[in-house]
Amino acid sequence: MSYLSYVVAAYAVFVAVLAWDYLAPRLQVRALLRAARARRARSAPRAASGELQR
Amino acid sequence: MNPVLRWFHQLGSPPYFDSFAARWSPWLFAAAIALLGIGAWQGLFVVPADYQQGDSFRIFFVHVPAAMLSLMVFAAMAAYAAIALVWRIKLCEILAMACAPVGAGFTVITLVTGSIWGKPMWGTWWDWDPRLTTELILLFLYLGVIALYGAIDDRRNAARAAGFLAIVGVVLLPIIKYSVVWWNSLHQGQTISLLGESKIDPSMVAPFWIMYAGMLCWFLASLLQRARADNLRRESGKDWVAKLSGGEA
Amino acid sequence: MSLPPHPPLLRARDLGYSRNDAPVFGPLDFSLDAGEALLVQGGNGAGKTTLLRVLAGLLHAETGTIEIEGREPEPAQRARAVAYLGHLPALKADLSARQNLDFLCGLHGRRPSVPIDAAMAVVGLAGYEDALARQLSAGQKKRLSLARLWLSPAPLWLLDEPYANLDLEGIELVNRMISVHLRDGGATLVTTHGAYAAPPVRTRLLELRAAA
Amino acid sequence: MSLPPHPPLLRARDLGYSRNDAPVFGPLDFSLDAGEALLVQGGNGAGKTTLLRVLAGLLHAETGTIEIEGREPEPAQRARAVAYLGHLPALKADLSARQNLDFLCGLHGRRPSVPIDAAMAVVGLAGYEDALARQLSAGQKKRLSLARLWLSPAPLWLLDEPYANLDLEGIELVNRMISVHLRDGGATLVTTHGAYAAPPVRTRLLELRAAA
Amino acid sequence: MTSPSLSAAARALLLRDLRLLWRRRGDALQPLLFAVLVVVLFALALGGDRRLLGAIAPYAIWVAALLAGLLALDSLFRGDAEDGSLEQWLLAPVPLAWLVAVRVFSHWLTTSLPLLLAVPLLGELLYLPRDQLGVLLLGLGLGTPLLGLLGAVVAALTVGMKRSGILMALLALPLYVPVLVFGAGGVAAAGQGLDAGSAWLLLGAGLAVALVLAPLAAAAALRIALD
Amino acid sequence: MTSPSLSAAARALLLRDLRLLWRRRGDALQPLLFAVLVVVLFALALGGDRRLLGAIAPYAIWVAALLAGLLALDSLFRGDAEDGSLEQWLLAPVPLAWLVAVRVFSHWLTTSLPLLLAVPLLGELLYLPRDQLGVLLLGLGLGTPLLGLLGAVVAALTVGMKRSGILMALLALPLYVPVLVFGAGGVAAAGQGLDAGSAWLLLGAGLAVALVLAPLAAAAALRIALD
Ligand code: HEM
Ligand SMILES: Nc1ncnc2c1ncn2[C@@H]1O[C@H](COP(=O)(O)OP(=O)(O)OP(=O)(O)O)[C@@H](O)[C@H]1O
Ligand SMILES: Nc1ncnc2c1ncn2[C@@H]1O[C@H](COP(=O)(O)OP(=O)(O)OP(=O)(O)O)[C@@H](O)[C@H]1O
Ligand SMILES: [Mg+2]
Ligand SMILES: [Mg+2]
Repeated sequence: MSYLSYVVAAYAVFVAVLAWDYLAPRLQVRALLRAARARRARSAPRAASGELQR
Repeated sequence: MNPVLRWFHQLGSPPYFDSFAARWSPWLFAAAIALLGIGAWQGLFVVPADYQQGDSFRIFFVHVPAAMLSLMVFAAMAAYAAIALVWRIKLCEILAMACAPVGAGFTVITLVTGSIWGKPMWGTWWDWDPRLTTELILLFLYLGVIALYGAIDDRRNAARAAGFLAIVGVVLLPIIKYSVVWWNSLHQGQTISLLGESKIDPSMVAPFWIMYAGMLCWFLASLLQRARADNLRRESGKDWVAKLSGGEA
Repeated sequence: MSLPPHPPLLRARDLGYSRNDAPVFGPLDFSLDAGEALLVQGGNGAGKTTLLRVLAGLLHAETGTIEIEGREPEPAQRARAVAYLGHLPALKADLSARQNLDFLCGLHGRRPSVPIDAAMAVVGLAGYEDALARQLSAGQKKRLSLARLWLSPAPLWLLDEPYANLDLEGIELVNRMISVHLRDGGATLVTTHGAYAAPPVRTRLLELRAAA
Repeated sequence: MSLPPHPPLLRARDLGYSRNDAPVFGPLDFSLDAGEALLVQGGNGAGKTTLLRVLAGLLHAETGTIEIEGREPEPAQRARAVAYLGHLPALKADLSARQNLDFLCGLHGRRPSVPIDAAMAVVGLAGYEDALARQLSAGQKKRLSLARLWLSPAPLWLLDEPYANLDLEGIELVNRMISVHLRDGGATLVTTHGAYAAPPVRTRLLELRAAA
Repeated sequence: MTSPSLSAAARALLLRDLRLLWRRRGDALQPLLFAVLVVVLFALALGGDRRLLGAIAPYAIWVAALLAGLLALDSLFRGDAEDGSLEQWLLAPVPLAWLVAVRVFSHWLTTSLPLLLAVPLLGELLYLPRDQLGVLLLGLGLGTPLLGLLGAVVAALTVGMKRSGILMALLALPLYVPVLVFGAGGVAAAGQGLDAGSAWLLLGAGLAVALVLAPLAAAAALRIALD
Repeated sequence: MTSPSLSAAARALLLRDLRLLWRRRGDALQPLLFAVLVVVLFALALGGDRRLLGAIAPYAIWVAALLAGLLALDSLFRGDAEDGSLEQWLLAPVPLAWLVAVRVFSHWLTTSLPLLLAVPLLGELLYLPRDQLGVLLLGLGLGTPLLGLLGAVVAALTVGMKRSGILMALLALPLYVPVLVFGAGGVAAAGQGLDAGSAWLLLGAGLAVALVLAPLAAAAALRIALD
């Protein structure tokens, strides 16, 4: 009986989970830094509106 | 001040921790990948086939270290959480919560590789056996901690509530560990031991411990990386984050 | 007999509401023209909230009729004519301030002339666009509801204690919003206890007294 | 050095609170003697509610200490000294007004000198003893909470926007209650926006400003 | 355009629900996790008796899906009622039934669909015979939207009450019973090699009718409940 | 006396809960009715196969009781949190753990006790062998208070959130599993004529420990959740 497919499947699962574990927080960090940059760009002073207009 | 204490104190400052984690986690990942590569190569190609289980026992080298880590990470999470609850140290809250997804990952690996191994050995993917069941419950606990942490919006309160749950959940660890001893079980009994004589073939011992060390490094590396992400999220309004984002753009 | 050229925006005839057969407010007759404000006053428990909910169509009047622009309205017509600000803010705690307005405008339609961010600036929430609604204080939530009102195309505003929880500057803001709205041909009902300054506009008064 | 004969009823040193690491109110220092009222003023979102919750012990201060009668209190001591009136009324909708007061007095203790029905008469709810709490209007609920306060034996009242939703007569009532309470040796913190008349008693002022 | 069209209102509502979902991603998995837990509980209570488990597997999965749907029902209108959004729906210039239909759809998408995707795993855990998986999935695919639509009527009726969890379950279950009987009956018939077509036809017909009538009924019930 | 004694506070709380119960009599029966419906659903789904039903009867009843308890858990602190009563508990001069213990007791009295009384009926519906009824009742009598106490910790942790229904289920079930395993295991052992004493001993010991620790843990969790 060949066990090859079982062994390959087990190691593949192992690699897949580790890959997720590596990538997920990296993507989070990237997104957070991007958001911080966007916020900094946005926080330029705004013109205060005086009289109500619509 | 004691230099170790001072270093620990410094580590508690968010910007310092960020740079610390950013510096060290790549090295730890590199070490982990190297160790895991060597261990897997030895386990897959160097060690001779088992006389009983044939080649299927090569799953052993991922299954058992991952199972051991799934328990250890939970213990670490509870320890960090206890420190965080008692002394209100923010870094420990972050570290405790960073443990949860990593530990859940190892638990998934344990469950899936175990199932895959079970098919040829026991003739079934799954059985409601004490060890398997308790390990599944461990996964649910990990998910519960993650969900609870996500469900409360004040990050500190969320960490304290989820950490509390982790501490309550520690009761499960000895039950998983000794389930094979207390109940009669389909699953293998204790075979590996750190100090005494292990009951496995000597040729398997070295790759096993290499894999174990590799996974340990992986855990530390991933812990730092996840803690860094959480740290950044908590501090996202701060100046240093804005500076950092500008610098890395 | 010829119809008057401009029927009043809102007219209540003989309007009464009872809860479990006990009258909450007696039969009322009043009308409201474009450009007018109606101040609904009365002590605690006089029935102000109940009256506004009846006018909005959330409760069914026991007796009498409500006319909008001279006709008894279909629900959809009434919806187009009325904007209601009640005790509950209708905000999703987990969405940001801007996303909340997005949704409410999708539901009620909006004035094409006013961008959402401009409305937020008007009510003094500039800079809070991305804050989650749950993170706003009591007064900030009220201001967000005011922004929704500002975006709404409905001519008739029904405001239940719009001043509660607002600071002095906020009270001033409500008064300015009402003035502009009336100048543009709208009308509004405002419930108040009389503890606050009323808006400086053409105002009628409706005294409610707890039905015995 | 000898201790002062009467330590203040409440003293905050260096008190600060942060949410998600952003300061809500800065380090504050103030003290409050028996017979005094402290008016906490500030615009929407300045942190008034948060301050009161910290003082009541519902939130944990980030920095600084709180002393009551000269000592940092145990939770049970603090509970005996403090009565808190927040945005939420703590009323069970399905119990009658009197049953609600019954329970709250069982929980917090009460002044033996005041019968429950007398307290309800004081706040103008005579006749509503058997009405269910869900049937009360916004202002009537507020009055019921005031009756609980009136029954409480605690010397220190923490009142978060006690005037909101009350009519003119109700505002007057709150001021009278505060005057009597202070005359009897109590003290109180009141948050307000400055739109209402403050109570005619010895008053200090604490301005809060939204932390940048 | 000042007054919104049907499609604009639907788009706004769907967008809002998806944003809320994204904000609380974990919630989307919770009905699924609950179903998994019910299945696990069953397996545990039966102590791993394989034969028995395999025999009751399709029924246990149906019951689990039904209970998960029942629990999720509370979130269909409850949140919107508590924060006053529902008042604004009633005051919107689009028909309430249309908003209800859109809401039921987005609710199905975010609560039942993940569960359907996980049915193969649940089957494995309960030793479901492999050849029954297809029929089970077909039945659930027709049944869960039907359950959602029927549930919407009940959820609408109870929306005015606080803490209605169990009352809602009580009102909904009688409506759910026919769906369960045909769904489980279809699987049973297929398991015995009989023709299950009529069960699926009935479920399909029920779904078609409910698609038209349930939003109208739920809208009427909402108006009554909020009066 | 101005400051209340422990017993005065407990009496006030119990009285309040009983009054509320009386005001909404129907609610007391709802967990029971829910359990009945789960049992009926099961009987329906299995199409009245007597042999199969009798075999799974005690387990189905355990699962039904557990799910009913889980659903009722939401009402343990939720109502008090939403209307601000819980804030007042925290500000009361009696220990929070004591109030929690009293509340758990009154909750058990009003939700689990009716269910226990109805177990004979449920057993009949599922063709439970008569001789297993005694052990089943014993197990449930020890198990339901334990479930309530464990559930209180989880309910306390999730009290700060809106709509926590399913999250609570997810958190509570891992804690419930041991109770279920020993409870159902005891019945199974008795059914096979073995000695079930050790299962009952373990449940009893768990109950004793939980009686002391769970209110303390729940009080700590409440403080964390409301912070
Ligand atoms: C889904 C199925 C399985 C699960 C959840 C599972 C889980 C576990 C756990 C939790 C451990 C404990 C690690 C520790 O003591 O720290 C473990 C160890 C072990 N497992 Fe599994 N396992 C599964 C299937 C299998 C199968 C099929 C085999 C082999 C035929 C196997 C062989 C082993 C061995 C040899 C150990 C090491 C025992 C020791 O030295 O303590 N497992 N497993
Ligand atoms: N759901 C209800 N069931 C029975 N009676 C009610 C209900 N809601 C309000 N009431 C009663 O109806 C009367 C009018 O209530 P309403 O809320 O309209 O008063 P209000 O004028 O808005 O008072 P406030 O200024 O205090 O808000 C009150 O006496 C109140 O007790
Ligand atoms: N749960 C929360 N999470 C995050 N931020 C919050 C939360 N609650 C309040 N805030 C923020 O904290 C600040 C202070 O809020 P607080 O409720 O104390 O204000 P306040 O002075 O009572 O205002 P108001 O007069 O409007 O009631 C506000 O800017 C508000 O946006
Ligand atoms: Mg009112
Ligand atoms: Mg406030």
